[in-house]
Amino acid sequence: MIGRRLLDSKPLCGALGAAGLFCVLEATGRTGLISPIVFPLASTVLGRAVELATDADFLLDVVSTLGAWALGLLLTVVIAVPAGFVLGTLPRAETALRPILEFLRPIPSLALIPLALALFSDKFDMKITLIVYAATWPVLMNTLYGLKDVDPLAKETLRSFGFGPLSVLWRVSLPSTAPFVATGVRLASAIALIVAISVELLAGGSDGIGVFLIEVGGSPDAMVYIIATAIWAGVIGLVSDSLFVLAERRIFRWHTARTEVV
Amino acid sequence: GGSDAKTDTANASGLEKTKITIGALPIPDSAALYIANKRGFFKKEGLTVDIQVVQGGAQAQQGLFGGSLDATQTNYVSTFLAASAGNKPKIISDLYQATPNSFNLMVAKDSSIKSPADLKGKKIAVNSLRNIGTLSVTSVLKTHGLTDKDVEFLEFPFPDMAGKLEQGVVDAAWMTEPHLTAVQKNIGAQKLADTMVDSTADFPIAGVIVTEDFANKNPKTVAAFQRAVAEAQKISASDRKAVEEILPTYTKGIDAATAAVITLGTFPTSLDATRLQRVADLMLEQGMLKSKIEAKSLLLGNSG
Amino acid sequence: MLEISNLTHTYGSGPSAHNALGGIDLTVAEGELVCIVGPSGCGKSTLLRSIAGLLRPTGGQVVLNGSPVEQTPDNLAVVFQDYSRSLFPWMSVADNVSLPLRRKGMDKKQRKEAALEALEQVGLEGAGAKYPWQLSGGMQQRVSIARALAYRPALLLMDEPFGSVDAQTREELEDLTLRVRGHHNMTIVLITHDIDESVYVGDRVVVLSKAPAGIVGDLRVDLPGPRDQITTREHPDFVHLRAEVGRLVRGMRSQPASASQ
Amino acid sequence: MLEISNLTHTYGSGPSAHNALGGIDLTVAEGELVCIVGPSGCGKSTLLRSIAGLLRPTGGQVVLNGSPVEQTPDNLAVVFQDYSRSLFPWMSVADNVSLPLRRKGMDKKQRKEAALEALEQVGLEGAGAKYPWQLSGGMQQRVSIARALAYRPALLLMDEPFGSVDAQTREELEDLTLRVRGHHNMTIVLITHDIDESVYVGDRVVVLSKAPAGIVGDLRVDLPGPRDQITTREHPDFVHLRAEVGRLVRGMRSQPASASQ
Amino acid sequence: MNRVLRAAGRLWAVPVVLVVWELVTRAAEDLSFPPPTTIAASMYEMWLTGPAERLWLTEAALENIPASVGRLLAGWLLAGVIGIALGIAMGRLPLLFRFLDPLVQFARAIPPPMLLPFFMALFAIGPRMQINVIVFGIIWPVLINAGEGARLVDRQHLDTARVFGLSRGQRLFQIILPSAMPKIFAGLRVSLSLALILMVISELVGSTDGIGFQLLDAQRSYDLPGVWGTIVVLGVLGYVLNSAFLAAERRVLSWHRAAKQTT
Ligand SMILES: Nc1ncnc2c1ncn2[C@@H]1O[C@H](COP(=O)(O)OP(=O)(O)OP(=O)(O)O)[C@@H](O)[C@H]1O
Ligand SMILES: Nc1ncnc2c1ncn2[C@@H]1O[C@H](COP(=O)(O)OP(=O)(O)OP(=O)(O)O)[C@@H](O)[C@H]1O
Ligand SMILES: O=[N+]([O-])[O-]
Ligand SMILES: [Mg+2]
Ligand SMILES: [Mg+2]
Repeated sequence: MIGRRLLDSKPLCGALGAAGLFCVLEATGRTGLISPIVFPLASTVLGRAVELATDADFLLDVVSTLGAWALGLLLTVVIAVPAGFVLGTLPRAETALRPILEFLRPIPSLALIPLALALFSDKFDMKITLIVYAATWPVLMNTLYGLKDVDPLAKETLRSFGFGPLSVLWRVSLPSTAPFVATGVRLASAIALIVAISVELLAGGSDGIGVFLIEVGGSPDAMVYIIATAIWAGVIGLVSDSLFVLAERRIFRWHTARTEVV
Repeated sequence: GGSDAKTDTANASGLEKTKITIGALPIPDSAALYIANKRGFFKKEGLTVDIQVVQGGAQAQQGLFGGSLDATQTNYVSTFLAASAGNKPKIISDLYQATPNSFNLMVAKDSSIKSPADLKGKKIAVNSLRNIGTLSVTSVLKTHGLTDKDVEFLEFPFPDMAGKLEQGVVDAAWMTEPHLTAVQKNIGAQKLADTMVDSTADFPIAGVIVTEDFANKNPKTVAAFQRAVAEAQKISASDRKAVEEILPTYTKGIDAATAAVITLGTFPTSLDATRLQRVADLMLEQGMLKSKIEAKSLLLGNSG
Repeated sequence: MLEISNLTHTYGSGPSAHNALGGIDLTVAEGELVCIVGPSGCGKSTLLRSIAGLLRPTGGQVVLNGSPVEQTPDNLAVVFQDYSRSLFPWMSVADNVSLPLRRKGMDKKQRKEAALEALEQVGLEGAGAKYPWQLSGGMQQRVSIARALAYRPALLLMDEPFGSVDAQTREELEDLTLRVRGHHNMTIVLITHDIDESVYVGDRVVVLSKAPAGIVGDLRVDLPGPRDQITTREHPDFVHLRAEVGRLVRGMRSQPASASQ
Repeated sequence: MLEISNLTHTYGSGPSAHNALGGIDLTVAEGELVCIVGPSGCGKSTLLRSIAGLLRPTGGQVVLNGSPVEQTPDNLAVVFQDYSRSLFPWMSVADNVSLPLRRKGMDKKQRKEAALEALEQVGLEGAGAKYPWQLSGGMQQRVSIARALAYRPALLLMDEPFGSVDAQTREELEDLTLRVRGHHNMTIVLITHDIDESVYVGDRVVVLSKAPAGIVGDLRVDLPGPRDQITTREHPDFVHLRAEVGRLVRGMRSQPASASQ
Repeated sequence: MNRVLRAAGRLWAVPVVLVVWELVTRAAEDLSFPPPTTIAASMYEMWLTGPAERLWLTEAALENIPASVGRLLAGWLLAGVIGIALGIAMGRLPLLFRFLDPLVQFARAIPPPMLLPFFMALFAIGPRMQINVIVFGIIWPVLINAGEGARLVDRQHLDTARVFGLSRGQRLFQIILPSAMPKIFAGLRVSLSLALILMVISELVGSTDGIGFQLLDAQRSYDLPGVWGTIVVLGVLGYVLNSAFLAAERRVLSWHRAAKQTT
């Protein structure tokens, strides 16, 4: 009975899952299934991760990366959501721009770094640009698919009261697409973090998690550092996602109340 | 960024630009830059130098030609490649030069490969394709009657190479310090060959470059920078302790104990066209360059 | 006010095409309340959607106040048959009702008052703060009626508006419709399956035939005095008319093309 | 067959909680057809969902064939009030109807035949290949009735199943329901707003009061012979019962707790 | 004929962009930004100067492009299958969700390049490692979208399914999957273009063939038209894949498009 109650707690379940994974990884290292030279022991990595938490340089780097991440994500939403609405509601704009978008979309942001390095004199601007570039796609796609999912009768209702296309967009399409958009933003948030770190790593700079990775990259045990850093990246992702979900629950109660698993 | 702040020309020393952003790799090669910064040699010349960490020479060069860096540390192979692609780099300071056993080809503990001649058909890890690693390994292969077509080069970061050797993913790895020391200690790897011998003996490795445009517009700034680096190079060249001290401050990976035992290259105190020409010539010989490049044309000044 | 001439509509194309409207001619005068009855699936909703400009008919035209309906005309309200999908789940009931009032240039307070008043009229006092999905089917239907009435349109289209409520509420809503119509001189087109209802609320009852829908009957309802649930329904004219409509609806079902007025 | 004892249900909690069912006691015998009438929003759908095991009531219990309903019981079919949302838009009409028949161990051909037969029974021959959103409201409702009837459940729950069809189709569907019930000995609980209908099809009519719903009347309908749309409705007992139910529904609206049988 | 004209009409923006690009880059004379014609020449050189009997494809084209595309498709299909299965399971099983969701949110925030060592440790190098990197990098949009889609099925649909006693399998395949399909497709589409990115990333370390390898090689040789050319190939590849995807989606989601259409 108490066991059941405990299993209702998400943090606890998550912790159990993480502990299980840790044990499996540690065991593969200890039993020699994977040599610790090839991939470090889980305990070594965890120890290093804890050390990093007290490393002032590292913390400054984290703050710097998070700053770029937040700004990039904000800009992404500001750009991608309206763009999605324009493309989703103006078929002409969509057909005209589709070839270019579909061509740009798969170009890896990381492959663009060399070109971006040549284009931007400021590393921060470049980082933000690449984040926005990469994070835009999931938000845009989810917005477009969300728009297709709007109940036509809801739109007709508003139209029948004489509201114009813009009002229909604002009062029906937007709210009913919002849960799709939110999922897109959640996807984009992780991608933004990944791009921020990768750009720092590939383009260098004076601070950021990626620059920290360069600094430790010369070390023979760089892999321990890298994986410990990856753990922090994961933790940041986990925390930010939880916050997103919390916000979604509040904002989209109308949506979940009608649908969610009981 | 580097292109901001066209600072007043009316400052004391008459420098065109007093603030410089320079790219540097967290490896022993750049020790002098950090020493110059720490000991105030730049400041003495009226310069404020912002050292940006970069991951590799190629990216640093893109930053340089793109304008986000005023100057950067880079290896010479990359520099000549960039020049042959039509870029206009100017080498303004020499930083690092190979010594015996500073860049070795390593094999696993119980490897059956006993001589470079055994490498036929094998896989060799280098940190960057088409660069010093492939150049120097190819020259070693040549002396043993093989060519670069006889082996397969794979690109891996230095820290990963130990694992690749252990896993058997590669048969040999071209490594430098501090990884050489670590790989011997951790997995008992064996030295197969020193790659800095014969045509690559005392091979020039790395220096500082700016764009031609920058050099033309800022001659006094460049001269001031050269003086400060030369002063730091002198210290590095003569005082190993100074290098050992500075290393842990900018590379998270090399602690004091490691710094004390690793094999370091030398820190040349002058910029010499004849020495650098060896790099270009070897590249031409191995087909990395399509046509001859005069190293002299890339040099700026002869102070060092 | 409303002139429909030779209106046809075909859904889809090719072999699976369905001809829903087969040339409808109908004129509705200002202030009139016309009831439309007809068998299930004959094309009543299709006709209504054409009038509302939500569907571009494949032939003929709808003229409202002299100008052809291309887009949704101004000053129109619709109570949809599928009422639950026409309420916005992300808004409270009161917000759902007051939303269209923005077009009337009312300020926030006025809108809120008008919404609450309309909700009260349909028997939903106190439900304003709830969300549509917290209401029963009949309550949702009444919200959508309240929304349309609060809007006070010049032309009101209602597609089976009273289908999901109990008998007494239904009578109250019928009377409410008549009252509001009288106060604000609305023109109303109301689709219903209840023949009694069509005669009770209508000034005219239009009977549609099976698909493709055509008009098989157009009866003027001339009942004396203001309508009253008890006396009107007992009136001999009422009984007669209701039988007449019933005969038309049934009659034309058995021998499709032959029945006519 | 079905025993409901002291069933209560409250939606939500805190100040906005809504007490929908206020202690319902009801027993339905096997093969019986019980009609439930009551004002809009009183809790009829809530009661139905509790019987179907779709809602966990906050108090009391529902016992079906001796075992308490925890999950959805076997061999049950429901015609939902919100029929349009209970059809799957990604399936053809025939697939919608035949989908549940897999459980009956029918093979593909049998399922298809059964589906087409049921569709024909509700007057939808030829609509099998269409998609639900290509049908009119009344047609969709009939699809959902066809689905339930084709399934031949032991217990059939219908929530205002005939609300969206014309009068004649409605009568046909009423008779169809009676016929199927007779052939397959189904137990049926049918919610309706039409008092005549409740008396015409029901063996019993249960009248619910306004929220929280309680039973204010439970009338046995003892009409002679097989039901017939003309003769039954003319029978004096029918007229009497219908008035009685009407009085209960209305009566208890004005003085809630006092009315009782 | 008409269709050709219509297609041409739809593509009008492409030549406009190309011409502007050509003019701007010719004027700027920046080595980093070669004009499209130079890029095209370099692409021709790289891929289309082979012998006629091989359709003029060069060895590089025959070696790198099929290898890359094969791994990309394998990774995408695998990620699709696993992502949909796991996502739906997590969407429908609260207990599983509670256990796995934190790990999922954790894992998807880790930059895939940082996990290369991990995959190399597990699979050494080669196609298996590369496919695994692709799967790890692109599974998240499918998984998250499938999970949301499965979690948020219209309750009326599920109630109906439950009432008619549909088996678990039927509920899954007939109700939950179709309901979640629009979201799943949104996820699959994002994943498809991410797959291209991950394909490149997985070919940057320890690889000997592939488009990513060719990109690296061009970078290492300071061959900027080559770098651009490879990027253009990535774009073209992405465009082709996306068009094929949309065609498939149109078939699968036809009900959805029609049901959600207004006049
Ligand atoms: N999800 C919900 N949350 C909160 N309240 C609800 C919810 N569903 C229903 N209710 C409330 O419960 C009451 C009974 O609802 P129910 O749907 O059972 O009524 P009903 O008798 O079926 O009415 P109708 O004849 O209009 O369909 C209503 O007052 C409604 O507001
Ligand atoms: N989107 C559509 N695609 C194809 N056919 C359609 C579509 N909508 C309606 N139809 C067909 O058009 C006919 C008329 O539909 P309509 O909804 O107008 O009927 P109705 O008279 O309102 O019926 P009900 O009383 O059942 O609501 C029906 O036979 C229906 O199958
Ligand atoms: O994002 N949601 O669909 O809740
Ligand atoms: Mg209709
Ligand atoms: Mg109900």
